[in-house]
Amino acid sequence: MNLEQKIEAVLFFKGEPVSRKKLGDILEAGMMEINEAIERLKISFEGRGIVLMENENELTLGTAPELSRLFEKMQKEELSKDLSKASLETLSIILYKNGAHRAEIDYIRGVNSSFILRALSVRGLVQKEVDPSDSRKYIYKPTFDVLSFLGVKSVEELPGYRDTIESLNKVSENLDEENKKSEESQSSELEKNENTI
Amino acid sequence: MNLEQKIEAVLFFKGEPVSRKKLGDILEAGMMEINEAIERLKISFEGRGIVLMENENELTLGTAPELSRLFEKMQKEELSKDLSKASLETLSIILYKNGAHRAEIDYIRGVNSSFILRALSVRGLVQKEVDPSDSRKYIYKPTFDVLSFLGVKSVEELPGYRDTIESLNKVSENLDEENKKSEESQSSELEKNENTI
Amino acid sequence: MDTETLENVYTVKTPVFEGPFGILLSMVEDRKLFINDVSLASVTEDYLRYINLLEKTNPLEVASFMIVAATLILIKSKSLLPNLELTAEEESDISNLTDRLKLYEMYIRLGGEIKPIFGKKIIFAPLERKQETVMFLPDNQITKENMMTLVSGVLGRMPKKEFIPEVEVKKVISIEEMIDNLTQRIQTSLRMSFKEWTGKGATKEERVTVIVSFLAMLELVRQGLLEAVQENSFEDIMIERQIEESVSANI
Repeated sequence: MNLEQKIEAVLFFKGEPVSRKKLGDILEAGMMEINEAIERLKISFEGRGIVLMENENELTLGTAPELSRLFEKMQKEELSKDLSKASLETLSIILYKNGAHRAEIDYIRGVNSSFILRALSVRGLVQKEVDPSDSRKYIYKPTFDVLSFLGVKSVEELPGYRDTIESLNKVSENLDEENKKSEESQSSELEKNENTI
Repeated sequence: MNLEQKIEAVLFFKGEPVSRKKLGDILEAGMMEINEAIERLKISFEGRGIVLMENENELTLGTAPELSRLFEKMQKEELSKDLSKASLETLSIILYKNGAHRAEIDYIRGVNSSFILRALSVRGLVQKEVDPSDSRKYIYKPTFDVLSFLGVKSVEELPGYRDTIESLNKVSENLDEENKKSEESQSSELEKNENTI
Repeated sequence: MDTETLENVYTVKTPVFEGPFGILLSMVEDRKLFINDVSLASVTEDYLRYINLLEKTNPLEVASFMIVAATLILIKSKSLLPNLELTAEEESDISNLTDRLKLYEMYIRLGGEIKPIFGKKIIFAPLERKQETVMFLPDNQITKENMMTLVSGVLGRMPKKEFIPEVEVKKVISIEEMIDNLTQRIQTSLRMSFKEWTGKGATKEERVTVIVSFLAMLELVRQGLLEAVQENSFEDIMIERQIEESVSANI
């Protein structure tokens, strides 16, 4: 039995997201081997009824999005499918940036986003995590659930993802530069936002 | 999407043995079609980590027997791990409420609790039941075992019960109210949309 | 605990509220314009009128609109007084606002792409598997005391009802008030200095006053009641009452 078969089996057995690192631990394989096997596994999942989803460093299996109607009928719980304007804005920031700090979200939207972020967390569409690059900060990330609701296997499959990322980065870089120039006034504004929560 | 992909997805989604007849009903296909698709599916499952098993006309997906030792070990480790703070917190809400909906737990904790609830029920600490007052909903209840482990005959004997249950009930009321409000605003929005069409 | 306090404590408010960017953007879009200095100058008055309205209905929110208003006034004044030279900081405020609006607009557009596909083709996780034998596997952390501490902890962390930030209530200055003030004072002294009238703009509060005054002045210029003259850049702006063409020319 080769590594990608084993990975497939582990994902099936667990039935919930498993990180690449955990796969390495369970299957006693190095990260490089795991990563290579996952790439091969992705290809072998093309055109099947089960899909392989990926979010950050985690993987999980799900049903093909084309069969949504069928499984919606088969599962009992009601799904809430509406998103307010504020939710959409906030979600699109978190999705297309693939994770954002609250300060960034507030800055882009020009308003305090704490309520909307809580509502999205309760719905399981975003999750708050400690920022791996700065442990004093929290980062809001897309969840598997939000990708599932959108019927995409990873953020890269979001509509217009590749085209948008470039133009988004360009504007963001411009802003970063400008902000560096007037950092003082900026930081005081952010502080003020933080205090009003 | 072809029939064998659909069968694969149904078997994966259900996670339990499904008869050929039931597959035909779910997928609105004749027995002949189903049988043919299953034959093709069997071939496509060769050399994979997930295996298609058949027992007396019932089909199910599983993992290769040579991996069973690995999964046993994995499960043992999982179950002997200490409970996380998030798990204990969730358990405390379920205990004091003597049964709670997932929506209530999510609302109180501010995050989605589905994986935690699953872990708690695997360890026999809570059990999922159909809500007697609303059959579309599930309610998570503390098990008898956990109550006797705590040395109480009923949840009323838990310390600070009266104050806590009062707060918890208030929270549930607020949640109901919010849901009603958002429903109203949605339906009024819908009306508005209809008017403008 | 009485019910009154409970109600205040355990409410998660989700106010439906459009922020300054949303308002500004919808104004630009209503006119089918792109985001740039010209379009922003053309919606400045609408935006200020909106603040005026907001001041009456929702005074707490006005403060967050004022920073954007200040920049809009810069843009507007530049368009009204082409010889007005802006400082580097002011220039960067303007490009910062236009860039932020562009970025915000991009995310709104992306939100628009997400909306129609959300919940349409859902990828489902498998149903929970039925467990044949449930073992009871407790943990030493499950004690009565721990359970009580945890449940009160999580209840305590729920968001509290918002308290009114007093500081922000105070500093809001009504635009109408300023216009009235300006008109009145212009009648007593025909010619006055802008700086003299508004203060030096050293503290934050004073700067807000300068902005609002400046806006009021521009409004009067637009209405033809005043004439603003700035002879050289960075110099004081002279405000004159526009009585008749011939009279003002003689001053």
